[in-house]
Amino acid sequence: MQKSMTTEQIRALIARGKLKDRIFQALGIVCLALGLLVITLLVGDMLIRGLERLNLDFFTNFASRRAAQSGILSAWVGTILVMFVTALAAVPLGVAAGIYLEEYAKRNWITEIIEINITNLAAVPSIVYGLLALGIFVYTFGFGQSILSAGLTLALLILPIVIVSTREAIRAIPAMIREGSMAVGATRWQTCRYHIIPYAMPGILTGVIIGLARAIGETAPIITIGALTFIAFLPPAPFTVTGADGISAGLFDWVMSPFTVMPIQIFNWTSRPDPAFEINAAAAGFVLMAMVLSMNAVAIYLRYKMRKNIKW
Amino acid sequence: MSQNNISGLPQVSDRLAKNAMRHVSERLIEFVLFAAAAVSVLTTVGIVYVLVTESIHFFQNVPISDFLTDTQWTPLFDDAHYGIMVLISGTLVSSGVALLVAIPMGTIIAIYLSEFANPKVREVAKPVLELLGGIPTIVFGYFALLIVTPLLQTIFPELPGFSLLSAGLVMGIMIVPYIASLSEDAMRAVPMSMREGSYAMGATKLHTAIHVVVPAAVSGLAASYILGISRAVGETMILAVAAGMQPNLTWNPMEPAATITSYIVQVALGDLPHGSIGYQTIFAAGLTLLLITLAFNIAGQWMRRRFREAY
Amino acid sequence: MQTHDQPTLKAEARNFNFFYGEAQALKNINMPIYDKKVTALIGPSGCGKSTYLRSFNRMHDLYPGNRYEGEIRFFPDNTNLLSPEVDPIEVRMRVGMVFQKPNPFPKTIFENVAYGLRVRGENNKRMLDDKVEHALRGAAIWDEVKDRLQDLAPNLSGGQQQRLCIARALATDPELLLFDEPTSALDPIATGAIEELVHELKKRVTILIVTHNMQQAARVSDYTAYMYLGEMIEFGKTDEIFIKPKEKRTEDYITGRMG
Amino acid sequence: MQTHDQPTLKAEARNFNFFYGEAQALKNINMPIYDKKVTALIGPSGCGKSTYLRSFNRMHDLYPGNRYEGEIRFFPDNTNLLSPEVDPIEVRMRVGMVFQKPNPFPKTIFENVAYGLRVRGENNKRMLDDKVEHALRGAAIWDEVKDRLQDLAPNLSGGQQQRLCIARALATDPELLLFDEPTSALDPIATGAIEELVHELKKRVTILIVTHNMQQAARVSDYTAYMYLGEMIEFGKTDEIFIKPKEKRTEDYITGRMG
Amino acid sequence: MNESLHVSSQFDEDLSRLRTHVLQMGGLVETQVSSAIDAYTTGEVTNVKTIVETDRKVNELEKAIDNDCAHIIAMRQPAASDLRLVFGISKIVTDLERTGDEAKKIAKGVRRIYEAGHTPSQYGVGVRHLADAALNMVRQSLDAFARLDAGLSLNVIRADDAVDVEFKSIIRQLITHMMEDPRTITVSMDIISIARAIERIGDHAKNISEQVIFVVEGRDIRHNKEAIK
Amino acid sequence: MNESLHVSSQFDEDLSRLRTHVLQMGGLVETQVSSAIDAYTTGEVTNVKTIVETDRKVNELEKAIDNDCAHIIAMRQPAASDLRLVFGISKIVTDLERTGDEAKKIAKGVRRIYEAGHTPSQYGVGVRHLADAALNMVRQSLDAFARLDAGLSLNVIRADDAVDVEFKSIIRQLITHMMEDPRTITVSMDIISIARAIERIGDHAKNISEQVIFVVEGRDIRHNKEAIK
Amino acid sequence: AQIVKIDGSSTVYPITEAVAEEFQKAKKNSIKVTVGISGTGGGFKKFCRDETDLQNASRPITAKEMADCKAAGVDYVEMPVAYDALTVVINPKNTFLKQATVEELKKLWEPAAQGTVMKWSQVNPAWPDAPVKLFGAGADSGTFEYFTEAIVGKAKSSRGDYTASEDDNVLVQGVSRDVNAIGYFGYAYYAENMARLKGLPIVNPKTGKAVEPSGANVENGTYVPLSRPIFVYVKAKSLQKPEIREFVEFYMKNADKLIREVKYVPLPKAAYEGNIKHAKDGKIGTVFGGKNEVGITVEEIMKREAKM
Repeated sequence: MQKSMTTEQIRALIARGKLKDRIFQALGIVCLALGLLVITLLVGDMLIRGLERLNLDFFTNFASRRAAQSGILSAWVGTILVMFVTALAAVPLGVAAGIYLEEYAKRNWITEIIEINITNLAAVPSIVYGLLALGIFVYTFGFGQSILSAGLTLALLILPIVIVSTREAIRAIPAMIREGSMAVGATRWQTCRYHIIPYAMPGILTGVIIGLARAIGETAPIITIGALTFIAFLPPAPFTVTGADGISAGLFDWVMSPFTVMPIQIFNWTSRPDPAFEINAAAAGFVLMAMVLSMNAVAIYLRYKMRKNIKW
Repeated sequence: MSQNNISGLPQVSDRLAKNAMRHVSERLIEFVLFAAAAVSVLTTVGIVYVLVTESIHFFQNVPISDFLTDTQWTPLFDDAHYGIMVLISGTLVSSGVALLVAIPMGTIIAIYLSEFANPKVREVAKPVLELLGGIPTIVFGYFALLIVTPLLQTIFPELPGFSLLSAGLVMGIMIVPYIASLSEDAMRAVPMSMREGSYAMGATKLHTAIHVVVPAAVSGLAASYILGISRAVGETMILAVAAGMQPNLTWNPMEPAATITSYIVQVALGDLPHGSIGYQTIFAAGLTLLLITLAFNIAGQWMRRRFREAY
Repeated sequence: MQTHDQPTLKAEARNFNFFYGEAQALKNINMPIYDKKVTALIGPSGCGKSTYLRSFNRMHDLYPGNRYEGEIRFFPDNTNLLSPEVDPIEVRMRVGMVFQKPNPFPKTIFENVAYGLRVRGENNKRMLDDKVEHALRGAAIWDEVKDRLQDLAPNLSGGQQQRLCIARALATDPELLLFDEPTSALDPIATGAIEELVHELKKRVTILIVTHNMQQAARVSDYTAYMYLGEMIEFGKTDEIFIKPKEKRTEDYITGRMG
Repeated sequence: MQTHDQPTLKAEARNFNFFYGEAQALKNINMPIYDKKVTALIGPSGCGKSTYLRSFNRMHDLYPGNRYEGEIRFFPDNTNLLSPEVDPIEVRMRVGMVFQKPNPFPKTIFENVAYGLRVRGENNKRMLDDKVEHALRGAAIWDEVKDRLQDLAPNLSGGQQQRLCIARALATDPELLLFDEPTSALDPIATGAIEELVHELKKRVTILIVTHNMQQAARVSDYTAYMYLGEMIEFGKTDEIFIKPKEKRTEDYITGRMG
Repeated sequence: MNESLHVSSQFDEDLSRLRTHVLQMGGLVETQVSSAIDAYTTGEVTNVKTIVETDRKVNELEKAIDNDCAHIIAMRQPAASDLRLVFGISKIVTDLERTGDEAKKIAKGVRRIYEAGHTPSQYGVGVRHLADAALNMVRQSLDAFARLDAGLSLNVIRADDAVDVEFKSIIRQLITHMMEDPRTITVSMDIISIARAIERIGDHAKNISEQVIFVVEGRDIRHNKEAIK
Repeated sequence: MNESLHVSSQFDEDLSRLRTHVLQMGGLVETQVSSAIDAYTTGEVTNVKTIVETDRKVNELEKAIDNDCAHIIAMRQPAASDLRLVFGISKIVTDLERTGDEAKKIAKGVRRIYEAGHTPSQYGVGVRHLADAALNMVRQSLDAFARLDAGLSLNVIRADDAVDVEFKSIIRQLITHMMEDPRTITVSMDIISIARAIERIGDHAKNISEQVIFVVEGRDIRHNKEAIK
Repeated sequence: AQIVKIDGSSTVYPITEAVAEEFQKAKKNSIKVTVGISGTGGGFKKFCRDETDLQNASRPITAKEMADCKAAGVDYVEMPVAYDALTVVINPKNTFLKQATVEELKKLWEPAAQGTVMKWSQVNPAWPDAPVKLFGAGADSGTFEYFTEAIVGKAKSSRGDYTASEDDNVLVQGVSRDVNAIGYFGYAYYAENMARLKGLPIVNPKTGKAVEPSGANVENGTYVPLSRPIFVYVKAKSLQKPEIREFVEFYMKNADKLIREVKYVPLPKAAYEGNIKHAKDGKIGTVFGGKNEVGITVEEIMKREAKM
């Protein structure tokens, strides 16, 4: 080749190649900047518009028909409680399912069905989950428009994410770790308990948090279960006396309580006739973004922290 | 366990025979784990059950042929038409616009981050970009309506206030992080040795990226595109806000139109009497949506199997 | 060079066959394993030597579709390790294994070694301390790690990791120790240390080792078996295999005449 | 045994130093590379032999924080490969490399070999066909793949993949070919084939090979350099290094006396 | 023996070159021996010079072959038959070289005898026969090596006993001669040393044959009368 | 030479056992030679029996050592000094064994002489001196091997020339003797063969020393007069 | 805990929400009130399943819903609570539209107009030859149903090629940005966005006078046919619970003030008193017989109820 090409030709070729490199790099930066610009625009816009509402009262007030007095107390509490239920349901289920599929399942048609099913579930639009939840949780199980219904709905929604990330985390564990454990006489479950689960934890946690971060902003399925609701109270805390009847709440009464969550509150405010509510919506949007951001940050931190301790 | 036996000569039965207790408990654990895995199947069964039972009622009243061939979608009007193609066209056009934005942009960003960018830039840019995915889509909807549409109108004065184009564009922006992030993961999973092999041949970064890294990561890219597609097809709020909700059989992104999801949410919020055919349409539409995403997903799985990574 | 006293049997494969699904991977293998000796399995890739090795601790039971036929007798109790009545977990408690790549758990050095004991329900701190130290000494790594037992095992060097894995296997006093190409991921110096250790270990335990480095088999083993396409072509004392093998196929392999 | 005619220089390291950030990885290396000869680099893990090898095609330029000092002269044009004026891409077009693990691109066999030619802008089908066949023949794999040039390269066996990678490097007629432990991922039989190929290749091209298998260095090379802790301890004809090395450190390494 | 090819063609080349060199050396030595015997009969003193010159070549070949053996061991880690071949060759060359030395001694003895105006055939009639037997042993041992023929080797080993017996009878005969006619002592002494050299050549041929058996069968039959029966 | 330990202690053990065996064999051979010389002087015929019996041990050791050498090459792939040591030893044992054979020949000759009622010292006065010189060469060559001392080896090699010269003069002297007194021919012949054996012992000692130099320095100085100057 | 569960129409929601907020404040949160937005239809579904206590409705209960309630044994008290006025809005920059008649609107919105009536001039030659941009309520909303019935003359009979949204703010955005736009939605949205929109006076078919959309005009009954009453339905069984009774009383007593606050048009005082009385008397059932009626006045309703 070098016989047929002079050094000058080769150098010209290289120069052309490097120019293309630079052009592409510029293109990449532009695209990235565009994406970042949109974020900055959105977040900045929400922050600027919502800034006047971002005070302590905003967090401690219930929703009100008066924009200026309206707060997100019931919304953020509801969001946290719903997320709690979601995590509580999705994590054990998802992790257990992931472990089953990676560690126990035999290659047969049942496993095949479960696997195809999970990949398909991951692609099912969230609004369809809403329809499911309406039929199953709200009516068939009679949970009503409760924290439980919403939590379980979102749990089902993120279940594929948790399962997939669990499986990926498990798959990243070298087979030889598993064999190493079995070779000293551990049972399958001992291997899972002492090794697979702990080592997959960073991956699982990351997946869970990413799932929760997705769930936290979901509006459509919660609307479908009928939770677009004015709520100006908090779910009963366990063992506190609520209401006039003097009966104290049970440990789990709150799960059956009506609730509202952040995206619903935002949706509610954006559809108000009074434009003043748009400020509230912007402020709440910013708070929601901050929640998502901090969850992502926690995920990144956890991943970093726990990966540091695990290597092979 | 057999501590006591070590001194004496071990009996065969003691030392090697099956431990019944352990056997049973292991089986029990396996069953519990299996049950957890089965939940996902139950979910699907539930979804299909809910959608199909309601849809059956619907199709008792509306012939499937009408459903598939009618060119109007006015189930709630006095003169009701049930042409799902209207909603499908809106869904596909908006998704198409979104993907035309998201796939090139996401892929370019992924290549840039994985092959060109300084690691520090990548460390910062990726999580921030992923934040885009965390923005409630209703916010995106207003972004499309209030910012993008007027912007577009300066370029295309013909553009109406609501259009698939602006909703699709914003939806594309929203999907970019998913595609960029997953594609970047897939590209970074390509072993360094593969890149070194290319560089060692005298290839430039771009040549290496396009001719080696991308083909090597193709199944990961396909997966990210599929996820992007299902996100686009399933996206609700942006379209509900910005696309105009006008059941309009059109393939022109410059027009307003309704999509399956926006129709469902519209009905879910509405005053429609339950048990009516109108009410059942949302289940028929939901079923259609499910089938569409299923089709894409199966295509994606086929593609992934076809181009499995082999490094 | 080798001591040629008459050895006693520790295990013996009798008409042993192994199937991956429909495919027969091992064909009618008969072979003794002598007590407190090192037996090496050699042969080209895919000859079934690892498959054979992994039958001794029923590792194949972990994956579906595998099937054993025939017997692997284990002495002195003369149990057939492959019998369905025999619990693979119990087998693995008596037959330790060291893998191709060092595979320490991402835990502390101490916990790595203690793992096998904990799996058996041993939690007495004093007992664990004793056994861990003993195992680490046995694996000739005690001096290097005694002051850092709480460090994470993956921070050790490759050679140290592999010795740690040996200690882990030793901690439960196995009667037979399987080595599956234990040095293929190590550099020559670490390899030398492991080979040296194998030589020490045979005072305590019977060793079966797969290696695709023929010279390694020559260096460490008392007996060598040459396998090819799932068959045991020749078994004999290592010096005989390497200086005057009986079978032409063995000779061809040993002298580098296969291609 | 070796032919001892006076060789000509193909390259030469002169007072070569290499730094990873602050850490000096290679210290003042002076070494000739003779034309159409095989030169082996041996030494314990971490001695810097791979680092040295990868300096010849400026592979270190791909990662930030690396720094060269001194020269690597390339003949007959007497260019300093490390000079900032010299484009690393141009260096890599003249210096081919084969890696530790076979790393075929996920493309067809044909496209793998044609890759370097395409990088140079060659798109003439006839020309590509010719050169690809020639390279595949040169890498002794033509007969095995000639009927399946459109198959995906990753479907080949490990040994075939490595020979394909050699063909890929050969296709662009490099003047110097670097091998970075090319057989460490292969079984003995594939290894033998690669070693045989190296022996054939030196008729066409100068070869620099890193190996951590000393015997391999003995088998394939004309010259051997022993490196230790970033220094070049001894360079000489391979037979001399292996039968009577001058330096005690070389002797200790060669005879397995380092621990 | 193993005739398959090695994966490494260079190894094959090395080994075949080694064997060629040994055969070449064997050929030279055989020539030396037969020339020396011819000279003994014919008195061709020019042959003697050639024999001495050939010895230098033989010496060089010995060193080269030993060098090659060491190289093969260092570079190719031979095992089994390859190892036995290399190892056996390193022993065989020593014996070959010494056979050459003995041939040189014969030649020198012959030269002394002829230069002193004698004809050796006058004195030791059996020497010629002994020499033919020994030469035959050398030839056969080299043949056995070339063909790696253990059976032929055994023949050579067995033949050595006859040579030894014959040698002793020649010595006795010569001693008688000397005692009968002390003037022949000088010549007889030369003839004796020639006969002794011939006997030694037989010994070396036997040694070579023993090594061939080791190469072929891996058995070391030296100092083992049982093994050759 | 390299005194560091190998990573593989077994290799160290193998090598040190090998060297011990060689030294042990050397000790036996040295005893054989000195006993034979003693017998020559004193006529102790019992010694002769011991020498012949010792030879069997020496032969066994030769085979064992060769066996070990082959094992080390097959099992441990020695290189550099290790390789030279093993390779050299395989050559050295051949010479040692043959030295033992020569000692046996001496002993048998001595027995014949004494059994015939002669005292060898009557005839060959120089033989004793020659024998001491040769014995010294054997001792020194073994010393040189034990200490891997190339300098000492060179001394041995140089000493061989003197032994050769002395041997020739002894032969001449004995021939004269025989011619003067043909009755002494039988005894002289035995003495000549003893002297020749001694001369050969010197040759073997020289060969051993050449191998020691190869082991230590990697130089092959055989057939090279220049190298020993 | 004591919870008052309310669900239903998004139109009635602002009123009920305001009541709920004040009620909880007055009760110091000892009684909890939830107000959902499931739409009138969705709300009735729950109401007739015996899941909610009160139902917000922007239209009277339908026959199907009556049957469902009956099947579930749910009895209810019907209470009109306010007027909702639909407002037809145009862009403030629109200079040619001063008023419109029902006929003109019908021409613009009837199904036959779909795809044909695309320009203003096609409706009224006096209007310019500019394209019409239509915005309206989603097809499943009570607003849509009401508008079509009032203008086109047949419920749910409308052209389909207009931008429909459940979120009225979206419509506000649409109309406020397009000079050729015309749209309709609830009065409250207009009231809050008067700066960006212009309310189109509608010619009263009876008087022939153009009447502006305003609280006063609704209240005095001249803004026809686009004003209508909206309702809450209270479950009879729930009325036995003191907290529900308290809530209903609180609702009716504070309705006037709170309804004005959220920009709806309150009913005459008597109507609220009537509602309280009906609650006490347990007057169950509907006065509409399962179908909607356009242009019905509160007086008419009260008259009918008195007859029950």
